Amino acid sequence: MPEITVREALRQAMDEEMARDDRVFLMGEEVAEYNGAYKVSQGLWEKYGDRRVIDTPITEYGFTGVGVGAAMAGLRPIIEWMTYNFSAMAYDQVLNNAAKTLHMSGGQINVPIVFRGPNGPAEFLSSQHSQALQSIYAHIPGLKVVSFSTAYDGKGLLKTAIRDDNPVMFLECELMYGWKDEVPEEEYLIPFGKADIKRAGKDVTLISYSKPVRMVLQAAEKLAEEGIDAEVLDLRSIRPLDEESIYKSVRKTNRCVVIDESWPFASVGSHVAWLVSTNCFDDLDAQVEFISSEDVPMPYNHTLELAVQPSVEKIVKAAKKVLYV
Amino acid sequence: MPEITVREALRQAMDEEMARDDRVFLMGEEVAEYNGAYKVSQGLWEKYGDRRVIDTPITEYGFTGVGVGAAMAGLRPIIEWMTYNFSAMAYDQVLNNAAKTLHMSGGQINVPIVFRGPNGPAEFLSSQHSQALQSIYAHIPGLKVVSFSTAYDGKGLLKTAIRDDNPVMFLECELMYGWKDEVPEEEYLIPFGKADIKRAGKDVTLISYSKPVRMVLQAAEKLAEEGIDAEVLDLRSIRPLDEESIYKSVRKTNRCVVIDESWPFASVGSHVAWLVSTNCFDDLDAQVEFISSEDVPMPYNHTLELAVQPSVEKIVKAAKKVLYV
Amino acid sequence: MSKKKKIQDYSQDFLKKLLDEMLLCRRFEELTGKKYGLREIVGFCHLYIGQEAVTSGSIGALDLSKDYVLTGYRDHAHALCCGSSPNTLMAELYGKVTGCSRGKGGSMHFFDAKNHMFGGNGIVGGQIPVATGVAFKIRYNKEDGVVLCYFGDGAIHQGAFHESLNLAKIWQLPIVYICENNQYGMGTDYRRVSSVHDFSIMANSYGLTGRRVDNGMDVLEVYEEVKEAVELARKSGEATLLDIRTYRYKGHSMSDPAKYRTKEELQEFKGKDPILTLKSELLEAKIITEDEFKEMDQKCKAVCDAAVNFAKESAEPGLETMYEDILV
Amino acid sequence: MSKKKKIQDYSQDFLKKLLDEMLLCRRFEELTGKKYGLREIVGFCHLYIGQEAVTSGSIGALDLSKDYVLTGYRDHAHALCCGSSPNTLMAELYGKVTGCSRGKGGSMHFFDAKNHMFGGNGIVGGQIPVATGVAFKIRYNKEDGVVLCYFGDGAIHQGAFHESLNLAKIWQLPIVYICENNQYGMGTDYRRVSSVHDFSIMANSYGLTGRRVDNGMDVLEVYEEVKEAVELARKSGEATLLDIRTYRYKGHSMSDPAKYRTKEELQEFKGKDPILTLKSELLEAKIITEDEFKEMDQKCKAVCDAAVNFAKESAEPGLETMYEDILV
Ligand SMILES: Cc1ncc(C[n+]2csc(CCOP(=O)(O)OP(=O)(O)O)c2C)c(N)n1
Ligand SMILES: Cc1ncc(C[n+]2csc(CCOP(=O)(O)OP(=O)(O)O)c2C)c(N)n1
Ligand SMILES: [Mg+2]
Ligand SMILES: [Mg+2]
Repeated sequence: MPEITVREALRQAMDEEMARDDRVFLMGEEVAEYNGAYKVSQGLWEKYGDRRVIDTPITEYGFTGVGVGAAMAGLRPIIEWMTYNFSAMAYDQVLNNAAKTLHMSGGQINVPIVFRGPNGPAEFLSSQHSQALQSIYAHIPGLKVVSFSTAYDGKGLLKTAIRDDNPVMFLECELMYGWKDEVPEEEYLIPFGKADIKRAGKDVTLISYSKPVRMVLQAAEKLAEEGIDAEVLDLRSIRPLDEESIYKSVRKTNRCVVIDESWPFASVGSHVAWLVSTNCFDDLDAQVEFISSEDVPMPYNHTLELAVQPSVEKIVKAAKKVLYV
Repeated sequence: MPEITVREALRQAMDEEMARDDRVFLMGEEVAEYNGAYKVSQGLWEKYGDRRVIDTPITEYGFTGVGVGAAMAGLRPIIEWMTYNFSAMAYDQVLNNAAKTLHMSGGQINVPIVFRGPNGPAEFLSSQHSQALQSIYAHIPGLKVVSFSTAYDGKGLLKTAIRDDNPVMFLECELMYGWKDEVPEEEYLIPFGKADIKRAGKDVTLISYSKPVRMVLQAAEKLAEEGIDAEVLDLRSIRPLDEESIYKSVRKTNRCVVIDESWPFASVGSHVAWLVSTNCFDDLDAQVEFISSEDVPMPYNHTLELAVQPSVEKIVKAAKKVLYV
Repeated sequence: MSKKKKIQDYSQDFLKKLLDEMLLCRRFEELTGKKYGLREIVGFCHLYIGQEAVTSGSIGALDLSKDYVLTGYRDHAHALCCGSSPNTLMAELYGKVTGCSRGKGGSMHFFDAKNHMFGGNGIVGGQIPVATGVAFKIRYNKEDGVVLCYFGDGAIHQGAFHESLNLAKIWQLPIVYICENNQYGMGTDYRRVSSVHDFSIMANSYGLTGRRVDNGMDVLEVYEEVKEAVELARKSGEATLLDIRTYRYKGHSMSDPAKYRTKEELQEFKGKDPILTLKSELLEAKIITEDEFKEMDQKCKAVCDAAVNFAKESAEPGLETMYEDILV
Repeated sequence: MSKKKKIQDYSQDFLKKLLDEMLLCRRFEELTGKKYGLREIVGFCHLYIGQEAVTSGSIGALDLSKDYVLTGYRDHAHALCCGSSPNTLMAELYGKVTGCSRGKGGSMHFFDAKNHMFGGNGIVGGQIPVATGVAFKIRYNKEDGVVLCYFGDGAIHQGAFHESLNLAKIWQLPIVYICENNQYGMGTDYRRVSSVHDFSIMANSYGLTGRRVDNGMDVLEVYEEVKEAVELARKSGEATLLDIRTYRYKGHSMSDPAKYRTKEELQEFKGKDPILTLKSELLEAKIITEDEFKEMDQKCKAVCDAAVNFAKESAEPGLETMYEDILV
């Protein structure tokens, strides 16, 4: 199987879905002529032209709302936010229109739209440009929220997102665009609501999603050197959440650490940690540990920037804590 | 002590602070000539005039940003959002400017501002107008987030908020404006970061904040009829959170139910439930239960609307569950 | 300058339809107000009484087999003019499962997808980009339709308006932006919060045509202005901004005593009542008789009474519907 | 029509200060670019090279004891012109604790409260209401100051712009909105995303004066236009919108090869270089000599080299500072 980058995998997903369905189009800042700020849409404008790959002015509120309206009327927009940081400008459109139109119309009008773009810290970007904002979207009923940690998953999940009849928040990461792994040439889809065991183990369950999964796998290797056999669960989709797989794993290992690069308070991570705590109450041999980013805006200085985020060391330490070693 | 309404208590707080400090002003839609959509600012425009009580056009993003700029330059704005639902238009200004300017400027420029308005469901307003949005604000470092459940607390906390040198999200509730309780005539302040035991008890800790506290107290009375002695903890400030008082109570009762009228996922409530679960792991005799609103947009139909929200019955049932009765 | 033609130049059926429709809107809302007073209808409820010429005149210029309507929360007349059944609308106000939005939306969220009425939005200004997106779909699919996007004099200051008009221009979207300038945003006289008092000039910032329609109380004035704008949009994909002057007789919502305006002002506009204006024109031109008008009115009232009966007799949504209509 | 006076009508000190300041900005950023290439400076870094006439000409019209400056992420020159120490700015780029923002902000978040430079904002358009709020404070306190609010040709489409200008008008706020129209928003030619190509006409929507400044490469043209606007704001609290035509020689940020524009276009603007233009005017008017210019340049370079040394020798922020500057 060919190894391709996450960037290429996402591009393929969009390309294939655009070829398959004329209603699918891509809209956002610099997605067309510039080939995307992070080159995820490379070549799509050349292939599909102005009608289907559309550069916008810098008006997140406006073009997000345009996407919602187009979706209500039967198109299937992919809206790229240059980064999720800028989606804060459009939060109202997601909260009050994308997520609620089906409900407010009593089921008459659905909103098949994908919002995508890099989310979470990259490097050296300071506090306005380094935010993992999934929690403020995962909070909202009426949305689906999806992440991935490999090119393979990214492609399969993005295709599913584009075919989904609901609004989907699709979370990418700038630092992952260059990551590579095997992606088959044949078409495949990955269903939402299925977590993936990225490493099987029996001693402790490490739950994560998105970019941190790679770091969690490294931590698992470190733990293996010390004879600790960690299971690494990649949630992939956050809404819907695969609670069954989570509990199954924890009921096997009886120990759990959740790792999330967002801020801790009212986060996806603390929510999952809570779900495990309450639903596996009788199975847990230790409290659930939770590694998030520190509860601070991101500093520019790189030493601080790294210290703020989850790390292999922090994960190893937390795993040992729940194993009482 | 005179009994006054929450509405009057909040008005008094603003009035006293405006009288005390010329830098304090109130800005928002209909706050001046109309005396406030919910009449919280009744009489303030007449007393303080156009300079200090300011009607805005319907431009939440713009006047929220104006508030931030004015605060950066040394004023102490109170920004009223007609309801928190509309604050979604201004989310970027709160996230990226109010909460981050102190950090981005390396401590040079602080932002002493209060954002206030009704939050959470009222009645019959359907899904865009009935949202409890505290979780998307509590997620953000750099903010303080405060709620109250009595006129007494509301007044004391709002005065503290206005004197605070940081951005404070102050959460009110439309249905509470008419509630009454005793408020002294003498000046008092209530510090942030202190939860309040609204009912002492020994069998189970019921943790809540904002409007649901009254319902939780009713549930505690119901439980008392059955011989169960519940302690009711009103968090009041969410950021900073009084973890000490929470754990102290749970370590006494060994049982805990958290009640929050927001959606469940990645919420203040599930975060608190997680904190209790992990920090009181060895003290808990049962899993922590969490009563939130259902994970759905709010329907207009009143029967459904009530069924969506926490209720005395749901709280009683959860308390009994953690008591295994 | 009035674009209105002589009354004889319109088809009689068309004129009668306009009158009938405005009457239906008026009676529907009067009854709504009455039932609200009895607490049979609840929540935020924004009546359109007085503004009927705007919806009837503008939607009268559409072909709803291909055109679309989107508006804010003051949406009863828009749905009625799109042809929604009074029964399902009234049932929605009563929160019944037979309501257009299954009792989930209430007054602010009337939707009728089949009749191309796409809501019913509660966030001031929020519908402007959404409507622009519906126009985007029309252009994308090379269809022939046009979108009417309604918003208030209060909403025009939202950034959403500015962003949308720019997008409509650069992408040549077939849409007409209709500012229903009833002169108050809640309790605020638009002159208190607006830099300019003729919003039509704002179109210049987007290279679009803007027109002020001074007598938005006259349904035929509105019709001609909107027709011209709709034709332009249909033909060339060029948007228009219309600042239509109108007036709401009632308060902003049911809880507003409307103390911020004078009785004289209200009387002045009631003197230009859209229904009475058209009625007297039709009487004068002998297109209808007083008796025919009465009959028309009786029929409208009967339709509304029947709608209330339908609503009252309809079932409440079952508890299980709480989890429906959230995801497809 | 040029408002620029004859060169002899300006004070020599003032002219030299402008030249010196533009040179300092240029050398500072050239060195920044070099150090970026060596990965000593990292992150998003947006150079201002080519646009120096805009900051020097505009901030040259201010009295920073009472006036204020707010801008976006392309903020190096703004801070330098406000009088921030090159040492602390360079240290900020190096992420050091001696940086103006203690190493927390980096290139996009220069702040210098004492010199009334209020950032340094990374969200396109986000600073426009904030700057409007600083002007609100001036009016509230009945002070005499004026705010300069800078943003790009890309930012003008954000709703934030529209909302802010309306507020500035209805509240009579002393502010000058300066669109630094360098003709590209990232890779997008402004004409591709703009309904109108002369943004100054947008002021009409808010009853404000707008002016286009065609030669924004000429520091004295900019100075005169901004001075007039500042005086108007100071005197009458009336805001102005200026669309100042300028050009950035480098890509949008360090990672942008700027393939979306022609070499010829770049050359054309380099031919109007603000520093060379003023230099040759001063040479011609015998206000400076070639040697004096060289000396000035050497001094600017030395200041920038010293700033790099200062930055390199400064300490990194300690880990404990992570929890500082979050709440007061
Ligand atoms: C974003 C937002 N802000 C505030 C409100 C509260 N609100 C509802 S209607 C209204 C007034 C709108 O006035 P206008 O646009 O003139 O429309 P009209 O009611 O006159 O039809 C306000 C402030 C809201 N619903 N949404
Ligand atoms: C709200 C928001 N959207 C997108 C971006 C990404 N971005 C940064 S700069 C830029 C282009 C801005 O162009 P312009 O306003 O012309 O300013 P210039 O860079 O030319 O000075 C974009 C799209 C951002 N920082 N903020
Ligand atoms: Mg109005
Ligand atoms: Mg530009």
